[in-house]
Amino acid sequence: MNDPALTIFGAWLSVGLMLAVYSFLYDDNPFFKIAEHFYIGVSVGYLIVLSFYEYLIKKFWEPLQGGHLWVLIPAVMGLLIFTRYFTKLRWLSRWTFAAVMGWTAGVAIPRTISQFLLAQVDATVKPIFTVQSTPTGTDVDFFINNLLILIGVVAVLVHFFFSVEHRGPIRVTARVGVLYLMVAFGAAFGSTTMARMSLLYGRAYALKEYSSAEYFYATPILLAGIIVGLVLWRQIERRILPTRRMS
Amino acid sequence: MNFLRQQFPLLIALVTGLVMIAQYYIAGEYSRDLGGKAADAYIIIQGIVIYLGIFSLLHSHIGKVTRLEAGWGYSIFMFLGIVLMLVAGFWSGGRLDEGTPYKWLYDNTIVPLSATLFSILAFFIASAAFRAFRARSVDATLLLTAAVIIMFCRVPWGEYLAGLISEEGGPAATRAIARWILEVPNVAATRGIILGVALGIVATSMKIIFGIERGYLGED
Amino acid sequence: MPAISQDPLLIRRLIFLLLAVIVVGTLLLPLGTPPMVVNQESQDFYDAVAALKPGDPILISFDFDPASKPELEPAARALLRQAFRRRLRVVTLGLWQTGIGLAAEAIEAEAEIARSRFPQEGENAYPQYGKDYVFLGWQPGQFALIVRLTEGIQGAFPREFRGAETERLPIWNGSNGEKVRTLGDFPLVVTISAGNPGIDEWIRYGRGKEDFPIATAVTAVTSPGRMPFYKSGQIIGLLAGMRGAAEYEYLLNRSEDPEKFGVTPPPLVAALQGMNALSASHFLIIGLVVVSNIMYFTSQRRGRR
Amino acid sequence: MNYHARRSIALSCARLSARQLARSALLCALTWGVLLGQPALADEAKAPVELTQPTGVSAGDFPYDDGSVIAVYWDRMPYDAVEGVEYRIERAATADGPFTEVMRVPAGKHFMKDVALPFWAWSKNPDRHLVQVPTPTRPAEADVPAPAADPAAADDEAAPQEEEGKPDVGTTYYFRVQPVYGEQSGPASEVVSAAARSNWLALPRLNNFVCVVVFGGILLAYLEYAKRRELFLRKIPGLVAVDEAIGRATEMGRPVLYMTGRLDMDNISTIAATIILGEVAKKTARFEVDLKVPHSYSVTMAVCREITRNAYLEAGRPDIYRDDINYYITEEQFSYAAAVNGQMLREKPGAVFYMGYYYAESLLMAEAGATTGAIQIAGTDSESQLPFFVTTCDYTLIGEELFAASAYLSRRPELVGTLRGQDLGKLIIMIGLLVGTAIVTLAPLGGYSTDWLYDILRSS
Repeated sequence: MNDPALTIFGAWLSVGLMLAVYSFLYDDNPFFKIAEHFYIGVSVGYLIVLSFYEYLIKKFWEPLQGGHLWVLIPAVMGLLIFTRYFTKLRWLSRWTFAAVMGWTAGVAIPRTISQFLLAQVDATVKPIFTVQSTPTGTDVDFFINNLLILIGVVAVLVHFFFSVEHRGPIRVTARVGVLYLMVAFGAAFGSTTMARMSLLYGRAYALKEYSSAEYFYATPILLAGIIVGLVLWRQIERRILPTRRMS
Repeated sequence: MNFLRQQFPLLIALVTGLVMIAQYYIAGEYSRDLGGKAADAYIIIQGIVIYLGIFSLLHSHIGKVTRLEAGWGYSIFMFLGIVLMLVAGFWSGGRLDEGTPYKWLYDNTIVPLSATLFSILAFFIASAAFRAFRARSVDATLLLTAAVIIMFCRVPWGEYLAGLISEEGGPAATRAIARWILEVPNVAATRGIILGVALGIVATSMKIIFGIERGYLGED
Repeated sequence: MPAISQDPLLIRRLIFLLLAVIVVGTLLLPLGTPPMVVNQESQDFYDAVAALKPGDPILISFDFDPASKPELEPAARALLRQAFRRRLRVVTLGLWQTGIGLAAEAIEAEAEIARSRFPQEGENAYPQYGKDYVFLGWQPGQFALIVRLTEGIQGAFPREFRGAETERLPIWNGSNGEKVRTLGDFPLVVTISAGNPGIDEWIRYGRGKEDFPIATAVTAVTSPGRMPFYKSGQIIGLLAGMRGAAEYEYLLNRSEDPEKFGVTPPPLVAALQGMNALSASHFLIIGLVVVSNIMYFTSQRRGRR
Repeated sequence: MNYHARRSIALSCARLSARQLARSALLCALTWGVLLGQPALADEAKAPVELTQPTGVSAGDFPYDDGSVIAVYWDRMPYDAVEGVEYRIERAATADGPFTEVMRVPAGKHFMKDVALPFWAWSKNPDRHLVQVPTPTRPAEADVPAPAADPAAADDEAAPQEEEGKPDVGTTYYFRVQPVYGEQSGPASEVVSAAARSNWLALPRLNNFVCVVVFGGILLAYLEYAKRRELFLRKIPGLVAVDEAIGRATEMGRPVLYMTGRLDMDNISTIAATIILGEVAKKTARFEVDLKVPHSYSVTMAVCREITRNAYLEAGRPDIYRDDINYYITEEQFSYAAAVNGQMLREKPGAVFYMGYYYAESLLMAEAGATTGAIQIAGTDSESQLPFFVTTCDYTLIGEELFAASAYLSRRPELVGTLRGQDLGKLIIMIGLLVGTAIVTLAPLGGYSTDWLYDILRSS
């Protein structure tokens, strides 16, 4: 499989698929839909193979053969889910769902309280100022950011407090909470932009690599191909299927 | 019969939930064994759920093709993808080492497709930046201002330029604003959200254990 | 609004084209790598790994898929490079099925580079699979797998990715006779996290049961939301997106020392060389937002008159 | 739980001893060397210290674990103040030995107060040394055959993971402690013995348990209370904007577009979105505006048809209800967004609603909606999409406001009760934050310790 011909073929395949996806920027079109469906297909195929070897063999079949008969219990429970497809038996699947949801809920409660509640409250409870006596007198250190964080956390909680009408000081506090939220959303906004641009750079880099002579100019040739394809598709759509887009 | 359909599942949820809560507060080897076995059981069930998902996906696409629904032709490409991957995967014995057909197909289909699908969002952000991101209120103005500062100060050339403009402190002074946004208002607001979400998770989980929330059981 | 927005599709496609030209342009121009400033959270990430002693175990979880490859793979590579050059015992696994191929490739590639650092044969060769590093592979269950790991690692993966019995691998045994049995026995756990399951699940389901230090490399999208965990000490090091990875690469390249770490391999540049394109595209977005809002306000003012 | 504490102590011990040695050497060199100009005097710092036999030595199982640690205790000794002194802890299988060194810790460190356990579960004695010695695993490592290079070779031995590698609980081990100072070593203590055992109650997690009980009690009480009488909920401003948006669409004679999110009916955001759809549908029926609800899941579509039909019935306009108000597009993310975009460009809706959970497609749709000049209202708990909704929509319900809106509209006791229960939880947190901050700021002024407060808030 380290054949150079296969490497070049692989490059053409990836470039073709990438450009088919990018054709969505022009409009939704058959090339994009083919690529999208093909993607679902290969992902599912990949998952079947991976779970067969990693899960079915290693986690279930071999322990079973090694004498761990208890794995049959969850396996049977798992199979009960398939009773969803039979109207008369579908209630059996409820047992499995109940066990799964019960387990998830039971596991989540103490761990959420530990890490999302106690640890976060612990990190917010910090001194706002400290006083230290030095040889020359007393030194007061203000930790203004600790105070700002405390105000922010409380204000955001007040904003999401639904038991009292937002009037007077509560209204002001809730408003402060919204302003904090907006700054945080701004940070998220900027970071999301950064993430998307990184992905674009990654693809541009790959397309640049594949446009070299080493890969028989996959990118420029396939780019031209896709453009021609899109033009043809537009023509066909206009002439043969003039009503489709109106439906 | 009605008990097995209606109450018994709720009893299962109650018992599993309470046992798992109790397991957290009990130390020692037996608790560890129980926790490990229970998690293994969950993992085994989840593995089967994966096959259920695959099954229902195939089911719906087979239906599309046999009934010749709109866009059935695209479903063919989905099946093509599955078959290619299965052949390559089992041929390679599930080994993802360099040089196996499985890895070759993974590298040349899944990797480019999944990366490209998400990279097109970069273009939509650019277009929305020009056409839709408006400072239409005080809130949105604050949001956009923070976003612009973060975008400018989180890239190296932005930091460099900021260093040229600001006279004292150089890049450090300008970066300090971006750092402050991330470390103070952002931390406060997200912490508030996390605390709220935590209460929500705990409340939903309690309702599941005590049988108040039973939407997951589906209809009869 | 001015006439320019009369044809929404045209203006939209023009912007698409502009972005493509800018990104490809910065890629083709030989600009070199920009000056880097290292943020505290990236420095902490580097320091967290650097503080480990040779022979200490480290757990690395590959919780991403190819969709976030440009952001997270450079960080993963750099982390493996640092872990191997410090001669740690590297235990790896993945929670995202589609990322397993990337993970397997990265681990092998970096192990190979590590082998070229210290040309030793036989007993002393480093790293050896099963003794110095192992890839446990993938199991379904997502967060449940983390819960399982807190109760025992070897039972969670009866066999590692290549098929050997996990329990019998020598990698679990430390030099002082202590044995790695649960997550709590690791002096450092690192997750390369793109979403769910990822850093939040490692904190909640992992740290919620057993106390262990976590460092993480996350996508830029999720990075601001993880700051409260960094500030509270629940995360001891944080790499934010491609920028964070570039800072980390910079720190690693700078600290290469043939005396300490053997033959220096070619420097890591995957994220660093993207910084120009990232800067340029950000400037474009900022420009578009500013211009469009100026247009919006002038048109509104005109409307009011 | 305390594994990290244990580990960090073990780690710091190695690091500290090295650093301390270096520091003491440096200090000597500086003070003596510089002052007297005789660097050779560095040796004099190593003046012999009287290393007496450590007293009060005892050993016992370390609590709250699975038996992986045995604790060895002894008193603070006079030479704990001398830098460079170390304690050697030795272990043996019998009282007579042979003893082998298992740990070496610097003097002046590792007291009971240094263990990260809360005050209700641990006595923080500052004058008692404590070292946590890992229990050997069973069977002894030496007995295990070296792992075969060929994994298949070990196949026939069934289930090795059952017993192997677990701490050897129940077996008695013997310990003694000996002070050392460079080459000099003091007399070893008397021999003490202990066996590790697997403990039961994780007492340090009591604070967590109290939280579960308190919050569970509050929640259940409110759920019960909400069934009996109507509970107050404040107005949600976003819902006022709904009226305005539909009114605008009516004036302009344009349709209203409503999206229920990109997740199926089993998600709570989708459920909230369908409840709000009922309210919107009532208004569109009253105003006789076209309502359009594109779907990506057939189950959600079926549920929404039912909800819409009921809403039109309630509004007294069953005559204008049509099944095709709700229609199916596709499950595929981007194809769905493209189809909705096309519809927006063609029909130019007067109002667009985005309720429920969204992924990246939200940006495409919200952009198209903004450019067609529709009034847009969003409501989502999808954190990553909220910034885009805020900048492209006229009104956004943020996170919990979406659920609150659905509770406010539906008045279902289980929704209202949950919301009020969570509110009380938030109130407790807010008071805790304010009081806690006051305590940790003011208590040190009076010389009081605040460790107990951080113990109460300890997460594990």
